[in-house]
Amino acid sequence: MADITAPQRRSFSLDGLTLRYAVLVGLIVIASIGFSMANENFYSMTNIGILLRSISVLFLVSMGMTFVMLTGGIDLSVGSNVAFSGGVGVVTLVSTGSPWLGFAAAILAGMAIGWINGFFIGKLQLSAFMVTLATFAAARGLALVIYDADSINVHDPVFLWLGGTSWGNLPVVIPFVALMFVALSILLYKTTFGRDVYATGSNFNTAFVLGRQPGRKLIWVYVLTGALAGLSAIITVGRVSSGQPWTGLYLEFDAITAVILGGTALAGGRGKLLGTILGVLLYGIIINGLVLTGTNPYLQSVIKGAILLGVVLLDTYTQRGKA
Amino acid sequence: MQDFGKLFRENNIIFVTLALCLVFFLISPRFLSVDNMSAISRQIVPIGLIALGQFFVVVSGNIDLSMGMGSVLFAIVLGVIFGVTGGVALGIVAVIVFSLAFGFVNGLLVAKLKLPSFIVTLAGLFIAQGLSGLIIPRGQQIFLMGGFFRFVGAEKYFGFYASFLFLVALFALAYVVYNHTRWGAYVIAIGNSEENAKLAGINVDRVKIGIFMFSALCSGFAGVILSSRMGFVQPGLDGNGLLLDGIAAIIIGGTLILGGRGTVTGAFWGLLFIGVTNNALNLLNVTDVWHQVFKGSIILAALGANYVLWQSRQAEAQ
Amino acid sequence: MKNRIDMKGIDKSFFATRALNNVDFSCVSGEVHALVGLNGAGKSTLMKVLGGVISRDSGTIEVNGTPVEINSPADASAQGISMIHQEYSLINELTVAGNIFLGRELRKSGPFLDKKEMARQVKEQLDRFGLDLDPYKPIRELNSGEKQIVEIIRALMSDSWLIVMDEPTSALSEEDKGRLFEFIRRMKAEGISIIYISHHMPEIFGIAEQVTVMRDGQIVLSERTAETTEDAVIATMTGTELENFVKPHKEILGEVLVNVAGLTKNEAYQDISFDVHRGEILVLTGLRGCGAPELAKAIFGLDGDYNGTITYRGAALKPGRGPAVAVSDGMGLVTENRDKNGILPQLSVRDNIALPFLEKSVKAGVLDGRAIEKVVTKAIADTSTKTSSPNQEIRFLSGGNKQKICFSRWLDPDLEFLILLEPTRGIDVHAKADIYRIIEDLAERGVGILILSYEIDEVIMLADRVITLYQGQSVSEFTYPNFDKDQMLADIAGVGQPH
Amino acid sequence: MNTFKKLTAGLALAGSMMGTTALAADGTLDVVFINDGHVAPYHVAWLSGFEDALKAYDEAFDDVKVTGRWLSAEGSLEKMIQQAEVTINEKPDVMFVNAINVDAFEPLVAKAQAEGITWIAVHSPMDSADYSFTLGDVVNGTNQGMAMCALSGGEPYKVGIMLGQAGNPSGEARREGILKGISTCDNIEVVAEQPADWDTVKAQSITENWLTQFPDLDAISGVTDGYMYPAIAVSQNSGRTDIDFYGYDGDIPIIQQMEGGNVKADILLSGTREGWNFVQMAYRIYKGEEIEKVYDFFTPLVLSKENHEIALANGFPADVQVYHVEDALEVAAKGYLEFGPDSVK
Repeated sequence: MADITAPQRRSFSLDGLTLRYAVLVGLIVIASIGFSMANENFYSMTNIGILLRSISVLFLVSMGMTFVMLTGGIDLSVGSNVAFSGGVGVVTLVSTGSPWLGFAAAILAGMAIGWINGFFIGKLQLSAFMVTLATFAAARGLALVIYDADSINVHDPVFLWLGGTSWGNLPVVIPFVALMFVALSILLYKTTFGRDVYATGSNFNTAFVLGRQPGRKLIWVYVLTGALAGLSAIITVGRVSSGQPWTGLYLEFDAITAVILGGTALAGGRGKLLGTILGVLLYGIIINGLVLTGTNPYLQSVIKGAILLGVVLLDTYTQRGKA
Repeated sequence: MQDFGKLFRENNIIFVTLALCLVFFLISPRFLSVDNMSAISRQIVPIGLIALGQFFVVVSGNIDLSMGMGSVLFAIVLGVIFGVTGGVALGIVAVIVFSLAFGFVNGLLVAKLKLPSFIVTLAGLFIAQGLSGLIIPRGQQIFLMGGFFRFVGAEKYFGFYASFLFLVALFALAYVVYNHTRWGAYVIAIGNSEENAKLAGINVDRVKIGIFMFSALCSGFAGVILSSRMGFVQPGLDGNGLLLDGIAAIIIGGTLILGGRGTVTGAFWGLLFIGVTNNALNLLNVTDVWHQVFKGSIILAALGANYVLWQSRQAEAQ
Repeated sequence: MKNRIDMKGIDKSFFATRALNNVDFSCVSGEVHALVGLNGAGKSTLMKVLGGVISRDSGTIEVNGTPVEINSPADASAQGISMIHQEYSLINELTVAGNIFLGRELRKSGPFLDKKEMARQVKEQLDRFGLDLDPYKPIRELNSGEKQIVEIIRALMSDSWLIVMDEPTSALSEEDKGRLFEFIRRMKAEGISIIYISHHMPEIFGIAEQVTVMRDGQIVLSERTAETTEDAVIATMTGTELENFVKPHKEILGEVLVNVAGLTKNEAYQDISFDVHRGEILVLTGLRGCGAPELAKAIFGLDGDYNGTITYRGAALKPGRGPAVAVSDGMGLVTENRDKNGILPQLSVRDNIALPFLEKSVKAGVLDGRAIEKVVTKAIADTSTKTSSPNQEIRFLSGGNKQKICFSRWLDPDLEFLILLEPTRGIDVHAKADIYRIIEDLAERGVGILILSYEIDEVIMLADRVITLYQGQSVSEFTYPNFDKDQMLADIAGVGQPH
Repeated sequence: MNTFKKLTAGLALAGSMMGTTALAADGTLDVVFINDGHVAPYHVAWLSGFEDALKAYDEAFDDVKVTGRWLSAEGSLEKMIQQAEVTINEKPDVMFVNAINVDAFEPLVAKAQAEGITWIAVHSPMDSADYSFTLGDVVNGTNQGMAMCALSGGEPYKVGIMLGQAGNPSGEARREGILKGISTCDNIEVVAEQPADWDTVKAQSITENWLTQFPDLDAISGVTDGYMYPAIAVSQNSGRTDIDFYGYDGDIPIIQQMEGGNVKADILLSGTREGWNFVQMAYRIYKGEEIEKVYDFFTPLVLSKENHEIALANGFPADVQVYHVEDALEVAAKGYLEFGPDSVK
């Protein structure tokens, strides 16, 4: 696929990555100023709360996608997996009455899909794009089967707590996402596993020869992404007080876009969670602002595409300058 | 026996598809009825066009995610031109020009600026989706009435739909281009090693741009056929399903997603495989909700099978 | 008609190093001219000048007596000069004929390829040289020897009359070698001229008319093969020694760390047995294709497909147990191909060094940055690696510094056995001296070291013991200080082996 | 949970009182319409009717500045909730919300009312909402089903029904009605029911499959006219001119195919009309007019005159209000005027 055969882009050095973050912060500031001029409500605490809550799931999924893309892979199945694991969680909740069993079931279900991806990609060395394209269809199908294509209303306050509760203007999911960010940062930067994720993406062969078992690490990366999809499912169910078979549709495209915006290389080995956070934030602000200004949904698509292309073009432009 | 083994490995998709047909036939004899075959042949046309464009892109080591939504966009270009001027020919010309231009931009960004095709065409996907709604004022539907659209949508020759014959002709053309012209050899060469292709004096950038233009053109044809068949166009149709089916078809047909290898006949059989699967799931009264599960599992199984065959070929080579 | 090429007074310097010093070299059509010399003697620089890959500082190149300008590979091929590299520039998925005509295809009227005609022409060429190869076969189904033939035919069909072959037999089976030599003889008969870079004395004296030996950028011998001997050629090859490194004298007293007994893998190595003691540096040497890298892979657990036993620290090793087990057992490997499986290009120097022993720097489940920093700083200092900071991405470093980092990974005190494949391939003299020192230090510490080296000076400088290999067989063994360099060269080069 | 409900209920009460007073005071009327989608032909007509009406009302009345906008959730419940939240924070005067899932919006209704926003639940009634705007989907569906009974001619009659997205309240209600209507006779067999997710492409492939699967299919019924376009086109293209169509929405191009064509019955909603009715309703609320808590949009059955006679002869209830094609087209094209500024002057 493109991420492997594409000619080695002479991509940014560490400075380049910092530059990318500066660009993102700049764009975030510009977008915020623009939207706040168009609408004085943009900067209200309430709106910021809404904004953050609406992208909380994208935060989680994109952080998982960052791990995957750092290994040079891709996971098209996350959106479907959110629907599937949510279905398993809700059905477990409904049939056992225990929210905790429901949580566990959702996360395990997410991990199961992740494991299938990981097995085919890490163990059999098949293309991540194709494998996750297959699970993209299969997980969505399983979600429809579990729900029998219908939604299931959820009333359990414990199950809904994470996605549905707010402390004042602050949805509880935000500190939770922040916590996950810290936890995943520790995992990525402070553990051997995290180093191995980079090593796997940077040079699979070397990582193998050095005894880092990159194939096995790949399986765990996809399992991790699956677990995050399961968590996202719990948040989504809490947010909409029901389990929905069509939830998370094309979420993976949003996540991939955000991760690319955040400067993670498609070929793997380079990128940071901070970049992904900025990418999601920029993306979320733009979507939020476009809703506030009542922008035509078609124009929103064009803007999304233009930003993606623009940021990547900006990269090549700045590198040309340096080279 | 060994010859048969080799024959099987190299054409496994043909055997798998035929076996699948047999199974479906045993479950439901109506499967092999003329009507049903004709329905399958009809349904695969838009997927097949996307798959054909995608085939060259993937063999060259790239991917074009923009062409599912692209076909919706091009259908709407046709609709708008037809709606405004009433001219069918003008509409078709507009689709051809517009799709070639779209592909040219994709190709230019990939070839000249060395951007990964994945990112370029992901952005292209969003832009196509957006444009499809913006160029029709207020998103109204436009009706496509008249002989041409009826012809594209319904005309049959020798019991085959004209659109299917067109697809077959295009596949035949692609077969010839891929196997019997310089261009085809260059696509393979680029997919194997851009470096070596350059060493051999091939103008790699030009070939790449051409590949993306061809992909967009195929997608333009898909748009025309899709809209003629429905009798109207409107924005907001979901072209991504078409794209994913198209990619699945060529991969199942033995095209290497990493590029460099693939056959047109394999892609065609992969397309039949997808078409037969889609059709049979309906015909066998598989509940709608199970469709995706089956489809995903079948793709996964096909990937696994290819892996096993690849392993055995490695073993044989040793 | 007879063609000849004359390179006269060629000079080439890289910074302070004089790579070519007033070299005169000629080649006449219908002959094989063998070019011999140790690594770094200037052979490949000379050929790159001829091929237009690098420019010369002074001197002239004449074709049939007329001076010509060769400033690019295109110029060279316009003069009929082609190079066959060890890494082929073929397209795997295209056919033999498709590759030979790539970029200059024949067409029927219209855009259609004339595959039949292309195949016919290829077939004609193949027949002319008595080769049997299906022009319609895809390259991926060919073995190395056949691929080489395709490369050569491609060169011949683009009107080349001078073909440079760089160690063409290193990856070939016996059968393919026979085919290649037959092919070369036929080419000679057709008036083709071949510059043949090799160290295999039987090959050279089997097919070459002229042999030229280079040393330190100069030509030290150029004779008709009929008028010289294998031993005479070997004697002239020996060059200057690396002066800023002196091997400390020592005696190996350590116990046996690794024992290899009767190791055999078809087509790669046969019945190899040796011991490596703690603190000993054992060097395997030979020519490319001698089987040593495959042997190293088997010991490191990358390849389990062999017969015989490998014992490590007194216990038999499970074949193909994988590098993870090897590393946790205290084994290390520095591979011969830095870029393919030696470095992690986008990662920092720190990550590249710390990776294999990361688990040791974990405190309470979390990496201890300070512990890593300590290891890395020490490793950088011990290897005198030049990097602006440990945060520097490794791909921006020079080859020598990259290689030092590949070493500095293994400085961990728990390392017991280190395998080094071509430890100084493609790096400069200063870095070499540093690397030799690192190797000695490790041995001093009691690490058993197994080295594969193709550079005879390096072998002699580093080894406590040397085993020479020729085509997968061990030929002779030398123990420090009883090294007979000429004998070693002769054993490696297969002197005395049947032509 | 209980305390939570009490609290929100209390807030809602306070909010709605404040709302009515605040609304009339400032001379502006801001209306937001959050819809579940924006791509189906019905949606398009609906949204543009809404836009046009806003403009017309703003121009017609000098004493009030009428503003508004529509948002599309593009079929995603999460998106719809986000849009509702953002909108509530904007504090418009009136919100029309076509909820994808009613239960999920209960907390937001309370929140909106606490902010003084009038919440109008669209298509699926909500007890907590200030008003509900309904279509009588069950009744309409029943009428469609009964029309099918009356026009099927008593012979065995096979029909396939295309449903909305699973779980969608409007779609479910329409399905319920259609099945109820069909059950009044015993010659009709429902051979297939499949959700087409409001998607015309999906409707196209479903039609194709049905035509092969059921060579003796007599009719296709659908819960939206959006399905009828591809269904009619595909049937005609396959030479199956004998298939009857039963639509729902009152799209003009579909009604046009009733006279002597294969479209047998339709439900006259007319998206344009509905969009205009929204703005009229918002304006009447602004003016402090009394309107019923559940506002039922008038949606008659459409039949051609001759078919109506046949139907009546076959026992179709005479008390069901039926528009004939000409009247229906009139209403579909100009019916919105009924809700224009003049209607409230």
